Amino acid sequence: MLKKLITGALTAAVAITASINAAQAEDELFIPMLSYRTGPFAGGGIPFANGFHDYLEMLNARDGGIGGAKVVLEECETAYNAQKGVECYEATKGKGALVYNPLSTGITLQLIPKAPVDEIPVLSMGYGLSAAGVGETFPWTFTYPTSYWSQMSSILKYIDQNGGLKGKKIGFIYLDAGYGREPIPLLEQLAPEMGFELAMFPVAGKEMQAQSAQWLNVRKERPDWMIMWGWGAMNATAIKEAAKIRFPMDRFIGNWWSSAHADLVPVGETGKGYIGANFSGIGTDFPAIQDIIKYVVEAGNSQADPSTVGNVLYNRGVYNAVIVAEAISAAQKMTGKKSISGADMRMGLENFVLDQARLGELGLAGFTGDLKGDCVDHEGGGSVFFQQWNGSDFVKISDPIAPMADVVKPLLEEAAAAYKADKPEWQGQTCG
Amino acid sequence: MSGIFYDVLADPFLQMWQMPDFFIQVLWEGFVSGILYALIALGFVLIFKASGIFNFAQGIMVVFSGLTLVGLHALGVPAFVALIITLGVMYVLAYLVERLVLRNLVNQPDIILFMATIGLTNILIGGGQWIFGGETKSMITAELMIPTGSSVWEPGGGIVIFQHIDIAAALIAAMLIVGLALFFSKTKVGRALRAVADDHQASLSVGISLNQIWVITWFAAGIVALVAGIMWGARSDVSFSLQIIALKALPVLVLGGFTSVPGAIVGGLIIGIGEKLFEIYWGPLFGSGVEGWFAYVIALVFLLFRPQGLFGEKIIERV
Amino acid sequence: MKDTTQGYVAEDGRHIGGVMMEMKNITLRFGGVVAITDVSFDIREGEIRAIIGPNGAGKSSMLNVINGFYHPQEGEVWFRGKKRPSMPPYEIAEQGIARTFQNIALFKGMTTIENVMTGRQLMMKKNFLWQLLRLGPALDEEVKHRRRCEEIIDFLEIQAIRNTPVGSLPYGLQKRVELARALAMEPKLLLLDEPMAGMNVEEKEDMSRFILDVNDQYGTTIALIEHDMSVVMDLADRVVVLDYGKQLADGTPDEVQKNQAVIDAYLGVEH
Amino acid sequence: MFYREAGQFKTSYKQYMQAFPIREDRIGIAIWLAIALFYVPFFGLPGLEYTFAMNAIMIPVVIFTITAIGLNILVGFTGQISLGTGAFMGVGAYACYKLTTYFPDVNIIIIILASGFVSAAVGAMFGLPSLRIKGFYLVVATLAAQFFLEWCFIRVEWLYNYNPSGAIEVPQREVFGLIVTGAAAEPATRYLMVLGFLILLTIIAGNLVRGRVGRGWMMIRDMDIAAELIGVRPLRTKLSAFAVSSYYCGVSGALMVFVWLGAAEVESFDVNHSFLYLFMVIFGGLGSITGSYMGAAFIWTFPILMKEMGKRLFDIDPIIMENVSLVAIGALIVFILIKEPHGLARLWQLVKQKLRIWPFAH
Amino acid sequence: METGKYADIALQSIPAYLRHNAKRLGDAPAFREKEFGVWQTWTWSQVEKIVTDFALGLMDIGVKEGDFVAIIGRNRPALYWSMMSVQMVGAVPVPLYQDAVAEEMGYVLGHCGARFVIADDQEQVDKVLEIQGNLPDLQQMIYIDPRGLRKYDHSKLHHFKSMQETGSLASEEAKAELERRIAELNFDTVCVMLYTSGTTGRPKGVVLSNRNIVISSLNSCKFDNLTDKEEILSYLPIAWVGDFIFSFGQAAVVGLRVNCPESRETVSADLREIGPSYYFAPPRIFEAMLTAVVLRIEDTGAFKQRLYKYFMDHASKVGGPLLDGKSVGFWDRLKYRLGEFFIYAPLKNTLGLSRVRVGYTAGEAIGPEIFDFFRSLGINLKQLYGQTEASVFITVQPDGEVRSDTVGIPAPDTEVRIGENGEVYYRSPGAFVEYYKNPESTAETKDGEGWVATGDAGFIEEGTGHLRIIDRAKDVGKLSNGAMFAPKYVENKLKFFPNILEAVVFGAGRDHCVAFINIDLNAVGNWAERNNIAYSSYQELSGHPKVLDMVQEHVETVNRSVAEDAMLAGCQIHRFLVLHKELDADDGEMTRTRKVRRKIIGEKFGDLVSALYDGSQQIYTETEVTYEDGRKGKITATLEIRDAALANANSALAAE
Repeated sequence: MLKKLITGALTAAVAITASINAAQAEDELFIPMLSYRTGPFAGGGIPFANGFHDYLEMLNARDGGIGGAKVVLEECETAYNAQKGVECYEATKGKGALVYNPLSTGITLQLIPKAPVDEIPVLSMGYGLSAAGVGETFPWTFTYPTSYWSQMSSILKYIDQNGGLKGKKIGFIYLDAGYGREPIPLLEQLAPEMGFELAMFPVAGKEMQAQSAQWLNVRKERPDWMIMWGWGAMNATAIKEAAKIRFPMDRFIGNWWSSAHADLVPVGETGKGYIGANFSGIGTDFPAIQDIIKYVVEAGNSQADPSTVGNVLYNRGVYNAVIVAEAISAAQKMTGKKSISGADMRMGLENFVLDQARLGELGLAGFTGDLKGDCVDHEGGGSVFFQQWNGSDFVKISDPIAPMADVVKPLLEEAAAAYKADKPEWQGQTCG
Repeated sequence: MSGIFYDVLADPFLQMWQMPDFFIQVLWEGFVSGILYALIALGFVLIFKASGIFNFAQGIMVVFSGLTLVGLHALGVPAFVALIITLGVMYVLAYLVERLVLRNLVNQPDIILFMATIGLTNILIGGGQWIFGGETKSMITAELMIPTGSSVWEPGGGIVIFQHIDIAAALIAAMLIVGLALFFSKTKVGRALRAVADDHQASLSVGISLNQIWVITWFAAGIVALVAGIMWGARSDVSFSLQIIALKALPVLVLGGFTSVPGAIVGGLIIGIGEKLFEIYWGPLFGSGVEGWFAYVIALVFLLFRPQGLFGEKIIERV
Repeated sequence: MKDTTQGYVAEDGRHIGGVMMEMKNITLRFGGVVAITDVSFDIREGEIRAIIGPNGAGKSSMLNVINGFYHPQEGEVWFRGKKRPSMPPYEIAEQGIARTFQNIALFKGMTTIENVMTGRQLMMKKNFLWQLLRLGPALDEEVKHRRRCEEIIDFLEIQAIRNTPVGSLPYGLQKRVELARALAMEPKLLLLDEPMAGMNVEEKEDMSRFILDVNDQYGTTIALIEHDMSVVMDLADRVVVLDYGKQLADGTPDEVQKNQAVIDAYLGVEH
Repeated sequence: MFYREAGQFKTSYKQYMQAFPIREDRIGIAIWLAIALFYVPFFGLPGLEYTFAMNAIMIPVVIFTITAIGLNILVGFTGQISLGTGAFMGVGAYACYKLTTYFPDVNIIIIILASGFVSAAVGAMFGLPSLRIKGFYLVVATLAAQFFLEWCFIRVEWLYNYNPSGAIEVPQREVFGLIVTGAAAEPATRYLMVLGFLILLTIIAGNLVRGRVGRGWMMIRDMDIAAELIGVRPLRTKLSAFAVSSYYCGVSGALMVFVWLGAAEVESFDVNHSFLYLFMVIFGGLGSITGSYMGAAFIWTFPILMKEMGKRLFDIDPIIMENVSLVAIGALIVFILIKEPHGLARLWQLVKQKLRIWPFAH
Repeated sequence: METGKYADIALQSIPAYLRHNAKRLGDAPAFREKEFGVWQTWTWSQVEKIVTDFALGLMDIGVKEGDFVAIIGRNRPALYWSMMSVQMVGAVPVPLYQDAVAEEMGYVLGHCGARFVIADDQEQVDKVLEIQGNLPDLQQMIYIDPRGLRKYDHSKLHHFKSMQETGSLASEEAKAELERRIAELNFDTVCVMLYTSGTTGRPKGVVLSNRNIVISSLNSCKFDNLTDKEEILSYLPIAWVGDFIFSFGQAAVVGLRVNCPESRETVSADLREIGPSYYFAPPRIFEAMLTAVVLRIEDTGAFKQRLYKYFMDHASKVGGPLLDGKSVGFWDRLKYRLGEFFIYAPLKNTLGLSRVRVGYTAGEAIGPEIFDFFRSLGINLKQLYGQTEASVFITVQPDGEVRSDTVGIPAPDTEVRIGENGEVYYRSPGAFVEYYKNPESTAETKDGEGWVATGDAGFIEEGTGHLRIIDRAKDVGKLSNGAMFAPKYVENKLKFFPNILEAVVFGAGRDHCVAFINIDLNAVGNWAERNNIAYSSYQELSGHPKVLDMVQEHVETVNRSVAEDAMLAGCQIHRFLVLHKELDADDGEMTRTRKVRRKIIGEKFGDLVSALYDGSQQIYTETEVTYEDGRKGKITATLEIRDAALANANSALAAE
């Protein structure tokens, strides 16, 4: 028994050695994929990872990669756990990683300081540290297409547009963690400015499936609108509880991590009318998604359940991959090399252009708003649109609503300055 | 100072008085979650009574049984057939646990057995995710003919909403408890189980081996877990994060005593109602979200004054 | 009965001193159950005192009262001329009372020498800081007490098992280690709870010899409870007989053996 | 086989009471130390990519070894089960963060050592109930600590300097001109720093458990009533165990965030981590400092090994391997409890015993 | 302080050397004893102080010059010191065997008229008290260990410690008196009187002078280059001349470090701890060690057994030559190194022989395979030939000339010659003064020119000059056909088989030889277990046909080997039986040093002997035995008698 174990362990050690030391082959684009298909948030992690993976695989299958170089994906399971995230980072960064998509705010926070040291950019798309949108302070971190604060401002704008904000009571139910608490400063600042009243309903991470107390409080407070910053199993539970207290669903808005199929399908009819923010297209009616189905899903190279292709989070994964792919090809063009480095990738991320024309070329016309890489603005200033659950699927109900850049920007800069304050080594950094 | 006294001692009661319908609603919600806590605690008690094992895996058994049921249904198995197969799975689990774990750990200190159940927890989490995937699943409520909908009671202009599913949960829990009580007092096996709690030798005279009794108790705990899994799943989907909520059965046990079935029920209700009241009426003083620890701290305070629980006997130390 | 106010000369010529501990009208109840009813006796300096009685006579409870582990509902315990208040067990240990247990209460995770060293715990005073450095005074203290423990190990002839985990020792040796641990406390009063229970004749003889040697060498006052009367008669200077929590007799072994109540209740029933 | 004990006789108790009375053990330790101090920082682990070996294996293993020693003091040596380890580490980490904020110029090593005291105080406070409650009831008490502290880490914004991300982010700090915290710190520097802490804390733990304090703990563990009758004050003894244990956890928590992770949210201190540390202790061996080393190394590296093994050898999806290693760790825990409740440390001891009497079997 | 060298100044007494050592070696360890878990250590200066104080104490209780002081007990520093103190005050120490029964002790104490006894503990005190009625000369007793003696009448009983204290408070006059007595010690003063147990008759008191002891010790130390760095373990009886020379004579003269075990049960553990560099053991101890090694190896797994066998085979090939400094091929040396790491060194370590620089065995012939086994491991084990009367050394094997079948060349300053009857004679500075109160025996043994008869028969090998011993001279008899009968020689060959514990060969005055065999319960028992042979008692095992078959094979092998030597070919064993009981010193069948008492056995088992000669196939017999507690009982058995095949090849030569 023991002998077998030892032999096994030795073989494994040898294997690790062999694999890690394997020289990076010529003309390959190595992209580590930190995903989480296990743990409490796996429900959201799985479709996103599938979308990301399938788009890049589709490029490999259809176009032979990006700019003639094959994309090599290495998936590493983080279980949404910061410690495992470090392990994944260390396991992959030596292999010529171009960019990290940490897919977890906790891991992002750890990678931000490492990025300038290791010269590998971090792309935290729609999560992570909002302040990282300030390119001068965070030259290696990107939060395209937009930040939580921008999103919150767009949501408030939407509410304002649909019945006005002034004098209303806005309830904010959120996951009681860094992620959920992030928009609070913005809300607290805007409440007096825009004249609405604020009520907070924190949901502890481990209590996220027992929210009756929060919703009793909601009933007590009687807010006019509810905004949710939830994740994982919290979302569906919240919608059910809302239905229980007969809170009007069309006054209940979830942010982009709280309005996915994974959240609403379990709720079904009950959630009819629920509104969600989003920045990536829904459905499979895009040529590129069709290509994914054709080249990847049907070829059996996807882990995705075919019925989930085109879902909110799947498409968001696709969008993430699109940004990565566009940045790569931008970098390839600028350097003239097929195979690029992390520093090149940063250049690409600062210079790609993803306008409607380009989206059309990609087969994603109308998939999302314009996005342009920029050295100073790592947030991208992207807008969100709103979608509504009709009982079985999401329907887009608004055009993209631009964020209140004038409000958000100073907040971002303030936060960036605070971040930098106790980091002497960050003082000299700037973009470009 | 008077502000604090007012906030703590007067205002909450004032609120209760002013909004009686809401107060009733809070009590009801507390009652229902108390029932669910009690159900999970009941599983602990069954096993602790029969074998002295503190089964840390009870929480994950709730999740695992729920996942099995939903997973089977997703494969196209009709709901009630799936239910029966799930029961079978829980029996197999009980059997394997007895065979592979308990039998080999006879006469080990309690702490070793406790740690083994933590290991078991890991196995069930990994195995569950492996087989069923990590996504949140919705309970097949309708298929199991569990009523959804709700009824509204409007006492004096107020409004109290009763979810049918909660009523069902309370009823099923009550039936389960009555059933277990009958099982323990009226059947031979049940009596043997009670005997084993008092005296391992005595149980042998009933003609049932200790090993069989372990299988039966673990199976019974599995059934209770399945019921808890269904009810909880129906209220808020089946996901692995339920496992941590299930830990709340621990303070319930502390209150009720590790060996007392009525204790588990009463403890569950005290915790369920207590934490709702505290969260709603006193929680804002702490910035809300106190449910995560309130039950534990209450249990802790309680322990300091009555270490044997509400229904436990006073422990006399002997040397 | 001998005059016991001023001490007396034992049968083997030893001089027994004045009263060390006195139990005055002790009554102990557990809930509704009365374990001891109105028992009074004393223990004198340098004496070997036995408490005997059939099973369930309340001997162990009595020992636990002497030991301070149980607090009697009625009656007083006087120790060295002072009435002893109710106090936690560790304070009683600080007063110089050590004991062994009927169902061996050794520290199973430790070796023999470690177990014996635990007896010195109270005498070791060096503070935490020295302990974590384990230098200077802390080490010297450790060495000093180690030496003393080794002497006790030598005295009880358990050198060969010095480094053996006590859990793996045979019963008789465990009893001896327990005695060693109690001796390491250098007690003024040593309480032995059925020291010879479960032993064969040879082991009993050894244990008797050790008990006498302890009393002889260290002058320790010993109170022991024992179920087997014959053993006690050779060992003890004076014997208290309990039955159903009541005191039947108190006196020298000879006196007790002639006492009709004892013969009826104890010997008559048992033999 | 390697032992040459003939002639190694002891003429004083001091010689007997050394940490390693056998010369060959001392040589063995010296070799391990030499490897740890002079090989690993420069070459990592053989066959592994250097920064991976350092950042993903060696540094966390060293840090978790400190945790495991701390937890072992409580669980293994004093017999008090705790599921609050993660939170006590958090106390150390947040304390360290606050202290660096208030005393930015004080040497970070002193700050880390000091933050352990905060953790020790909190630990002792939550240890108070242990006087009255035992066994499983104590599990509930420590869970109360865990959940209450987790809540504090989120809710008391002061703890993370009102940072909107809710996380603590580690400032860069230097010791003797070397950067030791922050992303710019060299892996070797960080590793040597945590190793220094580990060595210091191991020596202290070894000293404590061999002396009066440790004996008191073990007495309480093995038979608390007898211990009390011998004169051990249960409260003082248990609280000292809680305090020392929490000190270790606190220091390791501070190291984990400051030297390893670089930033942390409450999630890094949650109850699942408490389980992980308990596994390390069980697996390595209750009541053994060596075992803490082995347990931490094993529990931390095993899933990594499994994942890599599955991926490279059998092309198994890492997600499956993640679950497989969960199951495997659970099964191994059960297995080791059945076969050798004293863990790897006891196995190691048996091997050592075999080597001592080599070529004989017994 | 000059250490690391042996002293070569010849001082005239042990006390003088003690003083010399205290000056020369001062703080170097002199004695250690394991007590209270650690090796308590005394330096030479501490020892000198203790010895002097105790000597003063002895004077205080009236010890006079020329008094005999008996010393009884196990190996303890205090007893060695007592001997030194006794010598200091001009008295003669008489060490006694601690396991002697009271009456044996009584004879010796009476014979020398001991006025004082220094006893180890309660047990020895009790023995002397038991017989003190018959000892009119006995005046005072001193004990070392006070345990259990507190209540004894102390009018004639003293504690070593308290006497030491008395001594330390002694008056200046007393001190001066002591100095005077020490100054008067010279080479001719009696150093010690040792009683030889002897195979027959009453023990004789061998008087050895300071010259005997000091010169012998000095010479032997020089011979083996022993220095004050050597560690020795004193575990052999203090009354035996070997221990007296090693732990007392040599120790004092050179400054060896004497280590005394904690108790008799812990000797082997203590041996392992100390790891002596100079080690003496009689053959039976080496034999026991080898047996234990073989048995313990059999308990190991297949791999270790193979490894062991592989390397031991290699060792038996090159180990000896390497030790003798002969040239060995590179690969063989390399392989030996490997073996050293895997097997030899760990083995020596577990046996406690890792550090042995010089090892001796003597007293009896050692089995060649036992001897070679230890030498092949790289242990410098040698043989010597000696006796009490010679202060041990007669012949010694020098390094590089070591063989199992000789006992070496004459020791320094020793002359050896062979008498006409084959008996070995020697003349040396160690040769004893006289047998106390026994001029007759003295005259029989030692002639006017100083030649001493050893009582052993032997011859000096041509070419090498090594002495070979055949047997006790008086045991070497003649068969009825006139051929040489050397039973010991044959017995030893038989005993070299691990399965055979003892053998007794008869044949003097008969036409052929027969033998009694004692099996070794350990070895044969193990063998039986492996071969699934069930047995419930020693008797049953010894009578088992398969055991008999095995023994027969051994006997026949011996016959072949005996037949090779023309002179001894007649000693082949024709018939044998396996005894149903172990020969035992308690039954008088052996000496305390475990030497067979042939005559007594022959008488006691007369029925068996005659059966061996009358051709019967089996015999029923009853035997009286003494149990451990002293009770006597009878055992009965029917023994099978076997015929052994004879090798005839060379016997014709003998007949010529």
